[in-house]
Amino acid sequence: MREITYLEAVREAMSQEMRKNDDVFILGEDIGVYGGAFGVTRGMIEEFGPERVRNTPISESGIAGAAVGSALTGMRPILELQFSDFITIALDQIANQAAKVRYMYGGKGKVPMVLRTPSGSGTGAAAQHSQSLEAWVAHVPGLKVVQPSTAYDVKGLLKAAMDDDNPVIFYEHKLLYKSKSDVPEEQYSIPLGQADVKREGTDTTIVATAIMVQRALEAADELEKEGISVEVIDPRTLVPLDEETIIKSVSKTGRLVVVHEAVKRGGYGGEIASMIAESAAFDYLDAPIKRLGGAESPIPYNPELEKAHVPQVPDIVKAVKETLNRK
Amino acid sequence: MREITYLEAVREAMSQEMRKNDDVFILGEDIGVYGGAFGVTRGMIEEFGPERVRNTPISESGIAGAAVGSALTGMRPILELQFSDFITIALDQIANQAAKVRYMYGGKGKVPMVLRTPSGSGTGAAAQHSQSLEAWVAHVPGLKVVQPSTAYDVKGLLKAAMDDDNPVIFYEHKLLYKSKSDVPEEQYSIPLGQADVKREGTDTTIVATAIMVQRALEAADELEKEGISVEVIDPRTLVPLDEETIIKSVSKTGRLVVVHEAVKRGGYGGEIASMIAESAAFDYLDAPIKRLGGAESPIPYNPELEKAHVPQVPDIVKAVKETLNRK
Amino acid sequence: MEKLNVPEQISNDKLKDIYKQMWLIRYFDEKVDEFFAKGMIHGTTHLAVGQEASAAGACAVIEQKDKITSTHRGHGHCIAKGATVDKMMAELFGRTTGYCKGKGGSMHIADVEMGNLGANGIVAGGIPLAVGSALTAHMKKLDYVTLCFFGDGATNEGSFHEALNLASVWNLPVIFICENNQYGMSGSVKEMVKVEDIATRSKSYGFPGVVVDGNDVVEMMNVTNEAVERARKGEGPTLIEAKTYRWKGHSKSDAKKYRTREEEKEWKAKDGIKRFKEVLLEANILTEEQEEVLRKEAKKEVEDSVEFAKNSPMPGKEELLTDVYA
Amino acid sequence: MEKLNVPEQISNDKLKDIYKQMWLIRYFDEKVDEFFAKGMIHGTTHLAVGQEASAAGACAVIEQKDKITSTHRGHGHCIAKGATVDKMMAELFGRTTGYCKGKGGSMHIADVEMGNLGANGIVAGGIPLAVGSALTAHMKKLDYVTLCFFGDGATNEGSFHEALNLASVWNLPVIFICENNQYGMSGSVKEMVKVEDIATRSKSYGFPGVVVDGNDVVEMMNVTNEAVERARKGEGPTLIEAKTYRWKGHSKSDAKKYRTREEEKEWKAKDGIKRFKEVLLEANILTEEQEEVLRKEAKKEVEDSVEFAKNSPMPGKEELLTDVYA
Ligand SMILES: Cc1ncc(C[n+]2csc(CCOP(=O)(O)OP(=O)(O)O)c2C)c(N)n1
Ligand SMILES: Cc1ncc(C[n+]2csc(CCOP(=O)(O)OP(=O)(O)O)c2C)c(N)n1
Ligand SMILES: [Mg+2]
Ligand SMILES: [Mg+2]
Repeated sequence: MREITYLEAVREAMSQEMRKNDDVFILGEDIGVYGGAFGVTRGMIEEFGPERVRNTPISESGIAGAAVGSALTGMRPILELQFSDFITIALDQIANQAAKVRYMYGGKGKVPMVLRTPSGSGTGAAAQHSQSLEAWVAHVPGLKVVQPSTAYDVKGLLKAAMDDDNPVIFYEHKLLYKSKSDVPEEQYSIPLGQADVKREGTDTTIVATAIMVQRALEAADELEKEGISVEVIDPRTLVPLDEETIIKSVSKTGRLVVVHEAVKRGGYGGEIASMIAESAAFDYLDAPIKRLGGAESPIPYNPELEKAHVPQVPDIVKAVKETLNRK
Repeated sequence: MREITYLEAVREAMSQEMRKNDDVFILGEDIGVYGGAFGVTRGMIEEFGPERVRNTPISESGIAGAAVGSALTGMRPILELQFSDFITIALDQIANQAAKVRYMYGGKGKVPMVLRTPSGSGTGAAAQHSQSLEAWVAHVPGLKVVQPSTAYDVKGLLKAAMDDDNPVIFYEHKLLYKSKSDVPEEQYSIPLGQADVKREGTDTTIVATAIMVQRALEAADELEKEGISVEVIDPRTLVPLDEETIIKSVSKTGRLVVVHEAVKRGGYGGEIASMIAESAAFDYLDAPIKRLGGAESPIPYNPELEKAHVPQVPDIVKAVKETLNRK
Repeated sequence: MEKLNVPEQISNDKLKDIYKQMWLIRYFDEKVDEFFAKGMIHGTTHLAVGQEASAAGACAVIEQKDKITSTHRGHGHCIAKGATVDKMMAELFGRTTGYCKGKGGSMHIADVEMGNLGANGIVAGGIPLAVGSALTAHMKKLDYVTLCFFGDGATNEGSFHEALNLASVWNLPVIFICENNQYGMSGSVKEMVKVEDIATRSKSYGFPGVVVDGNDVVEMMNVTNEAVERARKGEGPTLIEAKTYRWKGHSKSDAKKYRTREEEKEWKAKDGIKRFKEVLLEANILTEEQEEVLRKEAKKEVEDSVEFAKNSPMPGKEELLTDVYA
Repeated sequence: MEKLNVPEQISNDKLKDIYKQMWLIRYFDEKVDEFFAKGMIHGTTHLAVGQEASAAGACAVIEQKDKITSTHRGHGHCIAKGATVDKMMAELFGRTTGYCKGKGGSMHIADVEMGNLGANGIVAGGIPLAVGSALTAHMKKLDYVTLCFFGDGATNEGSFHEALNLASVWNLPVIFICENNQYGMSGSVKEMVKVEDIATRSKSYGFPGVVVDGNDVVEMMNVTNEAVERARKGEGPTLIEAKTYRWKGHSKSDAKKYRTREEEKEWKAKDGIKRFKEVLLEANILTEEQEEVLRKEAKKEVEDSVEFAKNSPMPGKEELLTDVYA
C-alpha cells in the first residue's frame, strides 16, 4: 500500500469528501494560497476555489460562530483553527454554542462541524503556541474529541468526524505532520469511540495519546529488550472514550501507565486513570497507576527546557519499570 | 461570634482590604449601583466610588485584559466575572496572558489579580449560566484556583487570594451566597493549599468541593445513623492542592468518594482520584474509588432535570455505601 | 381606509395582525412577569415590554423562509417570527410540549425549522451565528435573509465586531438590528459607548448604519424592508439601530437604581403600541371596536397558553441524557 | 544645520540616534533572518525589516517612564524602547542572559521595569493589556502614557474592539498604533477590512484616528507626539494607522504567493531608512561620513550581540519549574 504523511492524509480526507459533498467547506486563517500555517490545505484553494476554501480575517470567535451558524443551517463546515492555543478565543462559540445548541433546543437542530487544529510542543514556538488543551473540550458534553496518532488513523478518523452530525474537535499534532504510514487511497472511516491496540503485551498497559503513542511504542521496544512486555493502547478519541478496551487490557496486565503531552494536573489522563480506578479492573491492579504528562509550568522556549516539559521515551520506560517495581 | 452570609463575607473581605490598600480595586459588569448580578458588591460603589468600583461595558475579554495589564503595572485588581460560564470569552487573557506572563518573561513581572466568579447550577438559569468549569483553569500552570464552601472560608481565602502575587481564580457558589456561618469581624487569611477536614471519620473519605461539601456533610449525618463513619475533606483550593491531607485520610479509611458538581468526565475529580491511585495511599485502598459529578449533558432548564444533573445527598450516601459494599 | 406609508407587501390586514401581535408580545411578557414574581416559574427572564415595535416591525417584512437570531430578551422576536405562545409558555413551565421540551427555558427558545435560530444566553453570542446562517444562504444560493437581533450592550462585545467584519468581508445577506434600549443590565449606553449612535459603528465595516425610532413600528418596517431588499439583491449587510426602552427591570429582581422614574415616564409616553393604534385609527384601518377585539384575542391566546402549559407533562428523568448528540 | 520639523524635544543628536536605531533594527532582524534560515535558532520569528520607521518614530517621542505593548513582530519596538540587542539576541539563542532567561523567545521579549510590557504571541492579545497599563496610570495618577502596537490583521479581533471601547469609555492615556503592513500572515488588508483606512475604526469609539505614512519617521514622530500630548493632557486615546510594508515573508517559511514581486519593489522604494538618511543629509544634520559611522556602529552592535549570546550559558533543567508563580 501507498505511504503518505499524516499531513497529506488530512488533506486527502478533506479533499475526497469535498469532491463528493458540496455542503462541506473549510474556513480558517491563511488556508488559501498560503496553504495554512502548517501547509495542510496547500493546493486546495486551487482545486476548490475561494468559496469553499474560505480565507478568513483573524477573528477566531467570529469564524467559529460562523461555522456553528452555517452548520445549524445546513452546511458541514471544517474550521481550521491555526493553533489549538487559540481556542481560548473561540471557546464561547464552541463550548457554549456548538456543544449545547442541540440540547438547549430540545433536540431540534444539529451542528455538524469539525474544528481541526494543530496542537503540541516541540517546535520552539513557546508558551502560547505549544499547548495541548484537549482536556478542556473533553469536559464539555456535546462535543466529541479526536486525537489521531498516525497517518492511517488521521484519514479514517477525519472521515468519521466529517460524517458525524455533532461538533467534533479534531487535534492534529504538529510533530506528526511529517510522519508516514500506509494509507489506502479510497475513503474509509474509523468509528469514533474505538481505541486501537497499537501493540500487544502482557506486563503493563500504556494508554498514550497523539505523539505519545510513538514514544510509548519506542519505550515498549526498549523494554522488550529487558524482557518486559508492554501493551500500548491509543484511545484515538477521548470522547467518546473506548473504556472497554482499556479496562480489558488493564484487567489482563494489572498495571497502567497513562501518558499524554498535556499538563499532567487536570489533564485527561486523570479521567482515564480514575475510570480504571473506578472500574472492575481495579481488582486486578497490582501496582499504583502512573500518569505522565506535561510539567507544571508554561511551555518554555529554550529547546532543552521545552523537551524537559514533556514526557520523553526514557520517562515512559522508567514509569513502566516502576509499575513493575524494577529499576 | 457573629454570623454572616457567604455573600456578606465576600463583600467584607473586599471592603476591608480596599480600605487598607489603595491598589486594590474591583472591575466588572453591573457592579456599581446595581450591586452585581448577585448583589455581592452592593453598597461598595457608595463607599469606594466609581473609580475603585469600576462598572464596565459588556466586554469580558477586554476587562480581563485590562485587569491583567493593570496588575502587571502595579495595581491589584479584583475582576468580577458575572457568571463563570463567561470565562469562555475571557479565557485568552486568563490562560494565555495572566497565567503565563511571569514565566514567559523569565520571572520579571507579576500579575496579582483575583478573578471572582459565581458558578454552579440550581437557579434555573440553564445551560449557559450554570456550569462549573474550574477544571479548565486548574489545568493551566500559573493560575491558582479557589473554591470556598463556607462563609468563614470564603472570607479567609479571599484575603489570601488578594494578598497573593499571582492570578487567582476564585469560584463562588451561587447557592451558597445565602449560607451562613460564624465569621470573625477582623481580617484573617486562610493559606491557599490547605485542605480542611470538615468532619472526621473512619470508614470512608469523601473529598467534596463547593456546595458538595454541604451535601457530603448531610450524607455523613445520614450515614452515621447507620453506623457508618465518614470523613469529609474540603480541599478549598484546587491549585495548589493539599495532597497530603487527602492521602493521609484515605490511608486511614481505605476508601474514597470524590464528589463535585462539575461534569464528571474531565472534571477535577479525576485529578484527585488519580492522585490517590498514584500515591502511597493506593496500597491502603480497600475498594475502587468512586467519583460523582455532573451528568454527561448540558445543564437543563427544567428544575427536576436540573437537579438530576448534579449529585444530590442520596447519590453521595449510595456511593459511600458502595465503597463499603453495602446497599 | 388609507394605505399607510409601509412596504408594499404589507396589506392592511397584515397591519392588523401586526397590531395584535404587539399586544400578544406585551401580554405574554406581562404574564411571564407575573408568574416570575409569584415564583411560579423558575430561572430568570428578560422582558421586552415596551420594545414590541422593533421585533414586530422588523419581522413583519420578512418571510417564513427567512431566519432570525435572538437574545436573552427574546420572547418578542420569537412571537414576531411566528412562534405559538402555547409552546413558549410551556417551555417556561419546563414542559415537554415547550419549544425545547423544557430543556432550554426562556433564554433558549428556538424553532430552527421555522427559521428562529434561537435566543441566546450569551450577550452577542448569536451575532456570529447569524453570520453563519447568512453564509449558508450565500453558499447554497438560497434566497433567504437573516435578521440578527441584539442589544446596545452587546455591541461592546468582541463577537459583535468580528461578526460584522465577517459579514462585510463576505458581503452576506444579514441585517443587524441593535435594539438600543438605553441600558445593558444597568450600564447606560451613554456611559458604555462614547458615540451618539451605535449605528455609526457600521462605518468600521463599510456598510450602511441607520438609526430608527424603535417604538415606531411603521418606521421599523420601512427601514428593515430597505435593508432586506439590499441584502436580497446581494448588496450586503446593514446595521439598524432601533432606539427604544425596556419598561421593566433587566430581569427578575432589579431596583432600577441606575435610572430615574422620570426617564421611565418619558419613554412610556412613547409607547409603540399606543402610537400604532392611533395611526391605524386615524387611517381608518382599524375601528375602536376592532381594536378591542384584537386586544382581547391576544389576551385570550396568552391565557390559553397558560392552560396549555399547565396541562402539559413534565419531562421524565430519562430526558436528562437525550438530545446531547445527534 | 537646519532644524527639522519635528517635536521640539527632539534634538539633532536625537535624530542621529534615531537614524542609527533604525539600522540597528534592520541589522538585528536581518541577522535573525540569517540564523533562522541556517537553523541556528529554533522556533519561529517575525521580522520588521522595512517597518523600522514606525517603531523608531513612535518611541522617539516618549520617555523611559512611558510604556509600550508589542506584538509577535516586536524586535523593532523592543529596540526602539531601549532594549539592548545583547539581551535580545541571547533570548533568541535561549540563553539565561536573555530578556526572559531563554524561556520566552522571540514572541515574548519583555522588559517590564523599562516599560516594555512585552511582545505577544496572541494577535491583538496585547491591546487590552495596554488599556490595563493606562488604567494604572490613570488610577495612580502617574504621568506615563502607553503606546500599544499591533498590526492591521489584529484590528479584526474582538479584543481590539473591546479594548478601544474601554479606553474611550475611561478616557485613558493610551495611543493605539496600528502598523498596517498590508497583510496579516497572508490575508491582504484589502480583503479583510472593507474600509479604506483602519484609522476610521476609531470613529466607533469617539476618539481621533489618524493615518500616517509609516515609512516616514519624521511624520511618525509628529503624529505620535501629538497623540502623546493629548493623552498626557487627559484628552484620551488616539488611533494611529501607520501605513507600511514588511519586506520579508510573514515568518520563517513563506513563499509570499499572496502578493506580487512588483508590489514588493514599489514598497521597497519607499524605504524609511533611506528616506530619513536623505532628509538628514539634506538638512546637514548628518554627513555621508557620519552616516557610515552610525551604520557601522549599529552593525557592530548586532555582531557583538551574537558573540554575547553565543557565549552565554544555557539554562539548567531546574529552570523548567521556576518563575511559574511569584
Ligand atoms: C457574555 C455575557 N456577558 C454578560 C451577560 C449577563 N447579561 C445578560 S443580559 C446583559 C445585558 C445586555 O444588555 P443589552 O445587550 O443592551 O441587551 P438588553 O438586556 O438591554 O436587551 C448582561 C450583562 C451575559 N449573559 N453574557
Ligand atoms: C489569536 C491569534 N490568531 C492567529 C495567530 C497566528 N498569526 C500570527 S501573526 C498573524 C498575522 C498577524 O497580522 P497583523 O496583525 O497584520 O500583524 P503582522 O504580522 O502583519 O505584523 C497570524 C494570523 C496568532 N498568533 N494569534
Ligand atoms: Mg440594552
Ligand atoms: Mg499586518
